[in-house]
Amino acid sequence: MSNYPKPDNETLLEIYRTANLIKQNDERIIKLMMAGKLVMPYYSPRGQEIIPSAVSASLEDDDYICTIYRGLHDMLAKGFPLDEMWAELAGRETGTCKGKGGPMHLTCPERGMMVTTGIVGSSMPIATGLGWAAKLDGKNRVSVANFGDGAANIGAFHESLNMAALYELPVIFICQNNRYAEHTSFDDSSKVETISIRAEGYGMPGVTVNGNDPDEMYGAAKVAIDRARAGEGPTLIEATTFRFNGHLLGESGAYMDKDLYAQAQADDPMPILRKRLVDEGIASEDEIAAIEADITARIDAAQKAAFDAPFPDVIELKRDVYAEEID
Amino acid sequence: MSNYPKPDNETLLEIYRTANLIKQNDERIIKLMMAGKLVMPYYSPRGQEIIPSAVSASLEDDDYICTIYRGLHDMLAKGFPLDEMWAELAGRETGTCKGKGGPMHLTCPERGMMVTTGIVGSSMPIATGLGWAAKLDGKNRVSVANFGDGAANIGAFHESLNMAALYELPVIFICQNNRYAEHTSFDDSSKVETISIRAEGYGMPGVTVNGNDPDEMYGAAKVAIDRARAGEGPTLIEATTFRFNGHLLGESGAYMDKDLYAQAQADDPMPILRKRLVDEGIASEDEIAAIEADITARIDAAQKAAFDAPFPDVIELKRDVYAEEID
Amino acid sequence: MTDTNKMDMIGAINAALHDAMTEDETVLVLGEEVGDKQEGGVMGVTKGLSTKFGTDRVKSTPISEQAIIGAAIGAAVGGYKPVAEIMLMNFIAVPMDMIFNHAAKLRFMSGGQTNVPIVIRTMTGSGFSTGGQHSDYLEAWFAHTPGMKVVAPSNPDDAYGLMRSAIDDPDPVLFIEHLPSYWTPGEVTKQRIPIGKARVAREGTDITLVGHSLTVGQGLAAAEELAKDGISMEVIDLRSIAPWDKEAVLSSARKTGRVIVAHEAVKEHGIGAEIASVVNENLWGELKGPARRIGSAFCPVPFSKPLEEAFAPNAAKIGAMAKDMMG
Amino acid sequence: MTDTNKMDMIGAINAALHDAMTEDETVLVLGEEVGDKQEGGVMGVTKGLSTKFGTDRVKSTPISEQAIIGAAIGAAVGGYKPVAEIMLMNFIAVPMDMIFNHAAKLRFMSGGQTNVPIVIRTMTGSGFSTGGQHSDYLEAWFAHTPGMKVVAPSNPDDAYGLMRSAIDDPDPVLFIEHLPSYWTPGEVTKQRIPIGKARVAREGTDITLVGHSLTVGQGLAAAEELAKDGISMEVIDLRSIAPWDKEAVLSSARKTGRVIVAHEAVKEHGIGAEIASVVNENLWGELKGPARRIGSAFCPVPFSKPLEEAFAPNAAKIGAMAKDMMG
Ligand SMILES: Cc1ncc(C[n+]2csc(CCOP(=O)(O)OP(=O)(O)O)c2C)c(N)n1
Ligand SMILES: Cc1ncc(C[n+]2csc(CCOP(=O)(O)OP(=O)(O)O)c2C)c(N)n1
Ligand SMILES: [Mg+2]
Ligand SMILES: [Mg+2]
Repeated sequence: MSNYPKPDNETLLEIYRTANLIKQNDERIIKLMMAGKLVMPYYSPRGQEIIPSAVSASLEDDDYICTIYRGLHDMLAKGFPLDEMWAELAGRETGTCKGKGGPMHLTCPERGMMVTTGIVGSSMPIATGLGWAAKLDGKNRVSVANFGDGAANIGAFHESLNMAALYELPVIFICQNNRYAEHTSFDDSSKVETISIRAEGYGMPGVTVNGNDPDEMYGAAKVAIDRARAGEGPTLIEATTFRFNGHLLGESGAYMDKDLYAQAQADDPMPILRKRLVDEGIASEDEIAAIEADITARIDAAQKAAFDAPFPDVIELKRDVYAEEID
Repeated sequence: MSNYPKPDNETLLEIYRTANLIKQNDERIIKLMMAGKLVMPYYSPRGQEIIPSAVSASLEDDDYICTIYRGLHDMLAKGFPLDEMWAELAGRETGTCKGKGGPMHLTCPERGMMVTTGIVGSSMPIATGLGWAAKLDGKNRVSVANFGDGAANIGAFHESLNMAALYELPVIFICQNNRYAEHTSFDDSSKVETISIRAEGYGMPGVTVNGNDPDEMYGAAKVAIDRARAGEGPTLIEATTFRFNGHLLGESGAYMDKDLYAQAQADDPMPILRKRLVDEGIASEDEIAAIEADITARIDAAQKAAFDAPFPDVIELKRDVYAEEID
Repeated sequence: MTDTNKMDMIGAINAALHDAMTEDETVLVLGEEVGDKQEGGVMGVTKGLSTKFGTDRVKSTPISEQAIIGAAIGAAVGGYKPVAEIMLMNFIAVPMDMIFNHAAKLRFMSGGQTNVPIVIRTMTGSGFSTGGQHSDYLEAWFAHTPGMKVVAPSNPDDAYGLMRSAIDDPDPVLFIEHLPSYWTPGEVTKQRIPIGKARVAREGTDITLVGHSLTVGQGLAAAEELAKDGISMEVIDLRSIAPWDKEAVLSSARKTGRVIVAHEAVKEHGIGAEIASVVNENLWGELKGPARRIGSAFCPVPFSKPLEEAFAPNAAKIGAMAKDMMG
Repeated sequence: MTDTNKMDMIGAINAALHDAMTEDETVLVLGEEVGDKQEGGVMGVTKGLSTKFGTDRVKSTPISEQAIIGAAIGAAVGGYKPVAEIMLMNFIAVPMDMIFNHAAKLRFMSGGQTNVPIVIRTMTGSGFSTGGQHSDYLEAWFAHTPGMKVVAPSNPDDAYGLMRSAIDDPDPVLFIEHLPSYWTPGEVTKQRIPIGKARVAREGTDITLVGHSLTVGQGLAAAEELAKDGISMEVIDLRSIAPWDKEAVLSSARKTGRVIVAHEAVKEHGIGAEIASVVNENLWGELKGPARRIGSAFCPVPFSKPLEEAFAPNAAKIGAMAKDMMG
C-alpha cells in the first residue's frame, strides 16, 4: 500500500469538497424526512463519503458507474446534478427519472451514472456488461460497480467477477464493507475475514483498504482504474467503512455492536479530513467554510426548485414502459 | 496428500467392483441407445467411475447425496438399485420414479440418493440443506454434493459454499472437473487453474486431487467425510477426471482438444486399476472376471425386467403433483 | 406470546410460527434477518423464535436467496418443515430456479418418493413509495406452476390459520404477506384455515367481487358505498390462490350473475384472467355479462405518490366498475 | 450464408443474426456455447458468427446465467444491442431477477433515460423425453411483466423476420424457439415481421384457433381434419405474445363467434386465460359461447413417452374441442 500513488493537495481538497457535499446533502434529506416533507425509504451513506469521493478523483465524466439503494454518495461524487436529484427525491416531474424511479433508481447517463438498483448484488452483472461496452468502444473508459459487504455473498457477485476476469473487462468492483448488511453483521454472514480474499478465486487482484482514509482509497482506486484503462482487466477493492445512520433511516440500531459503533463514530472521516486540510495548510478554515457555505447554497436552491415543481401527470404510467406510449 | 489414509486391499477391490458396475452399465445403455431401444438424453459418466466409487467407500447407506444429469456413476456407487434404475430409464411404471423422472431425475431416498437435477449448479444449495438436516438429526450423517467444473462458475456454487461454511454443515462438495462443460473447455470458462482455490474465499478447506487415482480420491474423500462427521464442517474437493463420451451421447466431439483426449484415453482409470489389482495380488484375473460376469448378469436381469414392465397409465399426470391426486 | 386474541398480522404470523415450532420440532425457520440478534426480521415477524428455539432451528442467513430456498428444499427432503423467508416478493425472482424447477417439481419427478414441505414467506404491496423493485405482486407466476400452492391472507385470523395449514401441508406453499396490512388488528381464533377454501367476506346478491390481500378491504369499502346506491355486492376473499376455490366463486357468480376479479398485480395475465375464464366457461348463459378484471396499471410500480396511487386498484375503481356492470 | 431461400428454423435464425451483425456493428451475441470453438451453439444456431465477427462481439460464456443477462443489460445500456442466449427456457428461472427487475424496468425507472434493447433467445418444447426441467413453456411470466416483449415464431420465415424486428426493437424481447420445429424447412423471404402483428395461417368461418409455436401446426392439422366434417376453422398464428394482436384475434372471433386458444404451457394461468378474457370482455353477445383454452396438463413435463404425449396439446385435442363447440 505504501506504493500507492498519493493524492496531491488539490485532489485532497476536491475529495473533501465532494465528501462534504455528500454529507450536507444527507443531513438535509434527513432533516426534511424528520419534518415529514420527504417521504421515501432512505438508506443514508453518512460515514461512507470518502470512498466515492476518492474513487471519483480518477474517473472521467464518461466512465460508467452502477450503484445501489445506498448510493447517493456514489452518485454525487460522479457529478449527479443536484437539482434533478432533489426533484426526483421529491417525486416531481422535473426529477431525473420524472419522479418514476425515486431514490433507489436514480439515473443520469450524462454523468455515467447508468443504473441504480434496489436488488442486492445486481449492480455487478450490469456493471460487467458496461465494462464490455466500454472495452468495445475502445476509448479506455472504465466501469465501476459499487456494492456492500452483504452483496458479496450472493451469486451475482461470483458470476460477475468470474466473467469480468475471464474477459479482462475494465471493471472496478468496489465492495463498501460497512460491517453490516441490514441488521446482520459481517461476521455473521461469512467465515472469511476479508471479501478481497475472494479475488484470487477469479484470477484478479483484490485488496482491502481503509475506505475512510483518502490516501489509501485514492491510491487503491487509481491503481485499479489505471489498470482497467490499460486493458489489464478488473480489480476487486474492499473498502472498509461504517454507516452511521444504520440500514434504513428510522431504525433503532439496537442490533449494532456498541463498541464498534462508538469506535466508528470516533473515526468519523469527515472531521478528520477537515482537520487535516487545515493542519497541513492545504486550505484555511475560512476557505473550507466558504466551500461548505457554497454547497449549502446549492442544496438550498436544489431543494427549493424541487418542491416548487409539479408532480408528474398520471399519463406517465403509460410512458417509458416501452419506447412507444401504451394506448 | 501423502498423509491421506490409503484404501486397504478389500476396499480397493470394492472400488473396482463399483467402478466396473458403472462402466458396464454405461456400456449397456449406450448399446441399447444405439439400437434405438432406449430413447433419452444421455450424459455418459464413462471415465469418471473412480470418483464416486472411491468416495462411497466412506459413505453409509443413510448418508445423503445429490447429483446431476451426469450422475449414474454417483448413484450406482451409492447403491442405487439396478432394477428400478433400468425401469426408470425405460420409462416404465416400475421405475424408481414411476417413469416420470427419467435419467435426469433418478431418486432413491432409501439409499440416500435424494435429488438428481438437470439444472447446472442446483445440486449444491439442496445438498447444503440436506447437510443442515443431517446436522439437526445429530446422527453424524453427511451430505455430498456432486457437480461439474462448469457448475463452479454459477451463483449457486458461491452461495452454497459460503452458507455451508458459515453453519459448519457436514457437506462434501465434489467438483468433478472433467475439463469440459458441454463444449466449453475449463480454460475458457475461468481464469483460475483450479476450482479448489476458491475454498479459501469461504473459509473452508479445498483440495485438488486426481479423481482417477483411487488412492488419492479415497484419501481426500475420507478426510473430508470424517471431518464432516466430526462436526468440523464442509470441504471442497476438486477431482480431476475426463469424460470419454463427450457431453451428450451422439455428439461429434470435434470441439475437444485432440491431445488432451488422447492422453485421457491413455490414462483410462479402469484398465489401470484392474491391472493393479492383479499386479499387486489383490485379486486374480479369474476372480476379477467372476466379479465382472456377476455384474453383467445383474445388468441383464435388470434390463430384461425393465423392458418387460408396463408403461405408466396417463392417470399418473394427475398424481404426485401434490400429495393429493388432482381431480 | 400474548394471550389476548386481538393481534395484528405480524403478531398472528409470529404466533403461528411460534405454535408450530412448539408443537413440532421439525419446523424450522430461515431467511435474512430472522434471528433475534438481527431483531427478529425486518418487520419483527420472526421475533423471539431464535431465542426460544435456538439458532440451529432458526437460521439468520447471508444474503443468498438461492441458498436459502435450496437449503429449505434440502432440509425438507431430509424430513424437516422449513419456513423460509424471501424478504420481499420482488427478490423471489432471484431463487426462481430453486422454486420453479426444484421445490415445485421434486415430488412429481421422483414419482412421489420425495416431497418438499416448505413454506416460503414473502411480503409485498405498494403504498410506501418504495418504487419499482419492492412491491410487485407475482402470484400468477406461481399459480401457473404445477406443484406450488399459494395463499394470501387479508387479515390476522386468516394469516394465523393459513400459516398453520401451510406448515402442515406436505407440498411447497408460497405465503404472501401484504405489507400495508401488517398493522391492522383483528381477532385471532387460532383455527387452521384449509388451503383452497375461500371465505364470503360480505354477502350480496347483485354482483360478486373476488379479491385477496389488499383488494378484499377495498371490495368491502366499495360494497359499503354501493349499498347506498342500492347495489348489493358480495365480497369473496380467496385466501388461497392456488388452488383457488372454484366452487365458492362459481356459486356466488351463479347467484349474482356478475363477477369482478380484483388484484394488485398488473391486470394483464394476472390471476383474474384465469378466474374470469373459468367463470365464463362454466356459467355461460347464466351470467349477465362477462366476468371482468381490475388490476394495477401495466407498468412497473412508480415512485412518485400521485403515480403510485393511480397505479393500484382502489375501492373507487371497484365501485365504478360495479356500477358500470349494473348498467 | 447460403443464398437459397429454403431454410430450416436454425438456418433462418442464424441468417437473421448474421445479417443483423453485418449491418449493425453494435449487435452482439453472448451465451453458453455460442462460439465456433464450441461448435456455434448446442443446435448450431450461432454457427459462424464468432469466426466472422470475432470473439469481442460474440462471447461464449461460462455457465453464469445471471451474468449473461446482466452483461447483456449493461452492454445495452452502454449503447449496444446484445442477443443473449439462455439455452433452454427452464434455465431462464435462474436469471429471472435480471430480466424481471432490471431489463424490463430500467426504461421506466429511469424515466426513459436508459433503455435495454436486448433480445433473449431461448428454446423449449416437449417431445424429446428430456423430462421435467428441460421443456417448459413460460411465456405467461413474461407477458405478465410490463416492459417485456415476447415473440414465438412457428416457422422459418417468421423466425427470420421476428428476430430482425426483435434486434431492432429498443426494448427487451424474449425470443422463444420451439425446439421440435428447428429442422422443419420453409421459404424465408427475409422480410421483417412487425412485433405485435398476428398472421392468419388459414382462413375459416366457423371457429377461430389462436396458437403460437407448436400449436399453429397442430391447429392447421386439426383444421384439415375438421374440414372433412364441414367445419371451417380459422387458424391464427400469434407470432407475438406480448404485445399480442388484439385486433386480429377479435376480428376473427367476431367473424366465427367461437374461439379456442391453444398453447403448450400448462393451461391454468397460461396466456390463453388473458386472451380468452379479452375476447369474452369485448365480444359478449357476439360469441356463440365462451372462448375456451387448451394447454398442457397441470403437472411438470413427464419423462415416459406415453405420459409426455398425453401431457401436451395435439391436433386431436384441438379438433375434439372444436367439434364440441360446434355442438
Ligand atoms: C436480492 C435481495 N435480497 C435482499 C434484499 C433486502 N436488502 C436490502 S439492503 C440489504 C442489505 C445489504 O447489505 P450490504 O450489501 O452490506 O449493503 P449496505 O446496505 O450495507 O450498503 C438487504 C438484505 C434486497 N434488496 N435484495
Ligand atoms: C442453469 C443451467 N444452464 C445451462 C444448462 C445446460 N447445460 C447442461 S450440462 C452443461 C454443462 C455442465 O458442465 P459441468 O458442470 O462441467 O458438468 P459435466 O457435464 O461436465 O459433468 C450445461 C451448460 C443447464 N442444464 N443449467
Ligand atoms: Mg453493508
Ligand atoms: Mg465438466
